[in-house]
Amino acid sequence: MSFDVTKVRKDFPIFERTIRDGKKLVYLDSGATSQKPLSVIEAESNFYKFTNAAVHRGAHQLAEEATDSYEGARLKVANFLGAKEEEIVFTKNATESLNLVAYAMGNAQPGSRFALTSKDQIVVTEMEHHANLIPWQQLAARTGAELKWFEVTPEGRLDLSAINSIITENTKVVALTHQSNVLGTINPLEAITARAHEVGAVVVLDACQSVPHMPIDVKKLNVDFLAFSGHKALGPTGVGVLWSSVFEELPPFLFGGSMIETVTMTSATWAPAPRKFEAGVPNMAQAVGLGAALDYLTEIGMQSIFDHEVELTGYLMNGLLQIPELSIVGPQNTDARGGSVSFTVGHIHPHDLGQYLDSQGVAVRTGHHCAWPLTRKLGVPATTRASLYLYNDESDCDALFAAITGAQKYFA
Amino acid sequence: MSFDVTKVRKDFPIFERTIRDGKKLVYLDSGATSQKPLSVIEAESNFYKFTNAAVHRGAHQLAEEATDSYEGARLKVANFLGAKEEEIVFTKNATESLNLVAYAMGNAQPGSRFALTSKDQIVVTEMEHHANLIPWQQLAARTGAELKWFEVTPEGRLDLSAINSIITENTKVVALTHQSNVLGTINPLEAITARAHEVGAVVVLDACQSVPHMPIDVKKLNVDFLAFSGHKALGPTGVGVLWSSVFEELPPFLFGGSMIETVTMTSATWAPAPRKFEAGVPNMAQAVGLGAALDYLTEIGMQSIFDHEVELTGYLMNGLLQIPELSIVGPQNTDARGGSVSFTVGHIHPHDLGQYLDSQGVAVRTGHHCAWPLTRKLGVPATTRASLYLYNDESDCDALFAAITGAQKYFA
Amino acid sequence: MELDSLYQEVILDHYKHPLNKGLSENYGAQVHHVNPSCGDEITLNVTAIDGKISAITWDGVGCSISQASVSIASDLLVNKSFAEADAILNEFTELMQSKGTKEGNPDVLEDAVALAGVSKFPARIKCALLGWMAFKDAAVRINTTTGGE
Amino acid sequence: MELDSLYQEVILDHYKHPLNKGLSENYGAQVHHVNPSCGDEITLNVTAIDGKISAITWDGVGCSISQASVSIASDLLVNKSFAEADAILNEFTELMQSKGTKEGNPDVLEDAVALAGVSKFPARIKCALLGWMAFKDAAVRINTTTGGE
Ligand SMILES: Cc1ncc(COP(=O)(O)O)c(C=O)c1O
Ligand SMILES: Cc1ncc(COP(=O)(O)O)c(C=O)c1O
Repeated sequence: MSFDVTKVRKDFPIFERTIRDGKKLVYLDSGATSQKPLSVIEAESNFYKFTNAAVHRGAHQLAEEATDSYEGARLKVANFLGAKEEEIVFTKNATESLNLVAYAMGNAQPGSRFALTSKDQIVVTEMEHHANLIPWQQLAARTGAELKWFEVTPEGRLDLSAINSIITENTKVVALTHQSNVLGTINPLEAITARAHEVGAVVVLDACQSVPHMPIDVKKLNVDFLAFSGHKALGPTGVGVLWSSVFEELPPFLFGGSMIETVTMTSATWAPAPRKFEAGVPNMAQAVGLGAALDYLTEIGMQSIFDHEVELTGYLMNGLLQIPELSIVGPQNTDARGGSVSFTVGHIHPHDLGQYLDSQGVAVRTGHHCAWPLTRKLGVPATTRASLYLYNDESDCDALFAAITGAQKYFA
Repeated sequence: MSFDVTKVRKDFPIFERTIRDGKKLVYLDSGATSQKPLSVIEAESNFYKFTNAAVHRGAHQLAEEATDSYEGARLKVANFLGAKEEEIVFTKNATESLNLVAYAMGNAQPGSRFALTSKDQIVVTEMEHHANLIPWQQLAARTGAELKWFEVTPEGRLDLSAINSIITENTKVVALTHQSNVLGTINPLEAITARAHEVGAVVVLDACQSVPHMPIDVKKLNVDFLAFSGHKALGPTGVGVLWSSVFEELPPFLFGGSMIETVTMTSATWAPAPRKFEAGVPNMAQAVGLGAALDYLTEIGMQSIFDHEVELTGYLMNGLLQIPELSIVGPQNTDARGGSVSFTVGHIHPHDLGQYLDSQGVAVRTGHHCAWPLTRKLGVPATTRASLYLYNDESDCDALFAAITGAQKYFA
Repeated sequence: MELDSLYQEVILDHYKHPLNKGLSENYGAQVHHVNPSCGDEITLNVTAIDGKISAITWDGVGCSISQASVSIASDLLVNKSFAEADAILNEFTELMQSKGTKEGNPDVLEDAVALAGVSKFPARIKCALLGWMAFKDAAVRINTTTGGE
Repeated sequence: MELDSLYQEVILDHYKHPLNKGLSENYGAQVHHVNPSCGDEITLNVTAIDGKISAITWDGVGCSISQASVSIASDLLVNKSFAEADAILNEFTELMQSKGTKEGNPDVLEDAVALAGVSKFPARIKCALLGWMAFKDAAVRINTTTGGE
């Protein structure tokens, strides 16, 4: 571990507060949303205090400065991902990013590589978050295309054994998560992207749980779209990202100001990407805040963050497995898995467990984690999830262990 | 005028800065986006500093507090509009709100009151912002429905003389702006909403330029949908509102977490509104900031703000009309018009005029103001627009007058 | 500890030894409700004779609060008229929305007053209401079909 | 005043007395370009003989920067080969993106160096480039059809 977690925590104002009668905040819910360092909070405030104006729209100094800040944030995102500026579109969250792709494909003209008919197929996986499942269900329903999926093995890995019959010549799009928000599993992409591209399908990667936690170079991933949310990556709420190398060919999604080239009463033509996909006055302050978040992460180093989390995940799983009746759902070691660890504890319902943990200052998430089909497949009604980030350390894990043991006594 | 503009300006940090070599900031571009009082900036920062967590998703104290803040903001918006909480949906901006309605109608099952076929008609007006025009063009193109519109008279008013042949038994939706962002015209709604409802059409009101500037009671407006943007109403960027009294009947738009009731691999059912329309982790901090903005506006009083703006608009128009070669586009008096005043100055191109004004610290907007069909109809390639808000006073208008006169000399 | 106001003895008892769990073979109406935020599910059978509720049985998975609450409801509402049940349900709903300011009337709510503490934990109110809302739904169905006879 | 670096005398001259304004009847390629953010429009005719640009005429509405810039371009690029024109265009584009750090080479750019100040006003760069991008587009069309002959 090459950075000092205690020092890192000092950058996050929220850790100065306490929970339920003065208990230390043990925040193990970064998989849902991350906390924010002061530099991010201030980047957003300073935008409003010093340079607030509508970007791209005014010929005055404030508008110039606002445009510089906003486009500067785009450049930061591009650099963070190893991408070009025009490949970065700001959305409101990853959910919008993924819906954008599905709706825009629905808007494609017949014959376009994106257009779907009842002969085509869409491929997802059983471990998708609802945000990367339902948009495709709906696109399938609207176009008559068939929805197919990769199953999840009992170990919490994708079963790729039938890859050639799941991804076929009729597959137009393969949408999958980079890292499961329930299991922590990091999916092997090579086989899937190779097969998808072999049959001419585009690959949409839900990188919500990977971009904030590991070094990413989009050029190496071999995918066509990548989505993530700012708020899970130390950034503000209200901003997401969609990266793509094929934006030029994709029709727009939201229609309105700033995304047009010309407009008459009956028709319109579109500006080039990324503008084509950013209708209306954008989430300027939030994009700027996200830029500051990526600066913060880069300063610490994504590889260090990943290493820290892998080490801490090992510690977490080890400690958890020593608790009687506790079983971890998903990969049982740290190979190709990130810092989201879901588990069940005997007959204690996750909701009750979460409530007890909360009374001890430990914040986790319980339920189906917006991946209901996966929870069902795993044969559990719900799980409890602890998810780690750069500001967590062993003392957080120890607090969790103690609290679980306490819950077992309480509900005995 | 029942409030003190000088005092109001002190609440807005941006007015402490200067423009181009120390000139006072004369901000006359609130029609594009408004400046933010400190209370709004702090509401957003404080959310991150003290209660940041994913709403509706965790059983821990932070998640409870975050949910309280976010739902508290929804209540504030509801109260501000005279609406119920479940009638308020948070979006990213008004553009998304309007696209939401158009796409959700496109998702309606055949036979639903929202479903469109090639026999149906959509009615807009010639003075719509692109955000309330292109989504309807696209819906028309997708469904085969016909797009019709009310024309604009040379005085900048809607020509309602042919109302019964424009809104017919085949009209499914009438979408129009409450107040034009170019002309300042406040449209008379009664005749249109009465006729629309007589034929069973829904009315979608673009209230971007009215909600921030006048008292609004949705119950009295007799419309079915109302959209506005937070950033034009002293609120943060990245948050918009869609109000509707018919949300229960409308299918969802964006699909993902938190908007569902149940999900399997192949199908999903929806939560009740407003959740049905808020997929993913929402723009929590921005909604909270918008709540603070509406508190600020309410504290001053929307009627006082409206009165102030009408009075100042009179002063502005009066002064402008004394400048040789200047002509105002749109209503020439303050009857049923708000504080957006667009004009041309002889042969000086608006872009050049705006640049000169900027050199004097005066921020205006130039161009087609995202209402290109209207600009074309008015027979001008572009206009210059000064738009007022509660923090403007006569000295801002005087600075504008002086700068225009300066520009005339400069480009003579 | 504030947690104890949530997990009263009575609640944990009902959770461990639920009443009327196991679905009856016959019923006037059967409903299935879920709590979308946590995935809890419940199936509830209601039978009525001459406008009086004669039996409530249920099955499902869920947390202690949702299970105890439906157990309590299934015991409390039986042998009541639909109007009486409705009044009890309203009083219970009010208690749940009281944010810890009400204690609940034990004459009306009996064991359900033990759920008063739930009102201080907003995320749990839906758990406590799950079974009651299922009952409400079933009652509507019985009274709008002939299923009640 | 910084504004003077934007509105140089040469620019205002071209604006008031534009060169080659008024479309020729015949042309090798005609293109129509718009600046979506302000609505400025330009139509540009390019004619070439034996790989050399023989005439550029144009018409349009726009601000002083866009009008002056196309006037300058129409004068500067005529009688050049497409390769020469391309080199000039690249040099001009670089100047526009220089954020005020370059002055421009008057031997290559002639009157166009007067537009150097535009590079300090990001919102105006598109205005200055409008005519040049239209020319670029027209050149591509001429060279991919037989329109150039
Ligand atoms: C009348 C009108 N409608 C719609 C919009 C779009 O709002 P936004 O860009 O915030 O989505 C605007 C502002 O740009 C407007 O003035
Ligand atoms: C894997 C995954 N995909 C998608 C999402 C949706 O992200 P958001 O809610 O920010 O749109 C999440 C987080 O909730 C996630 O963990």
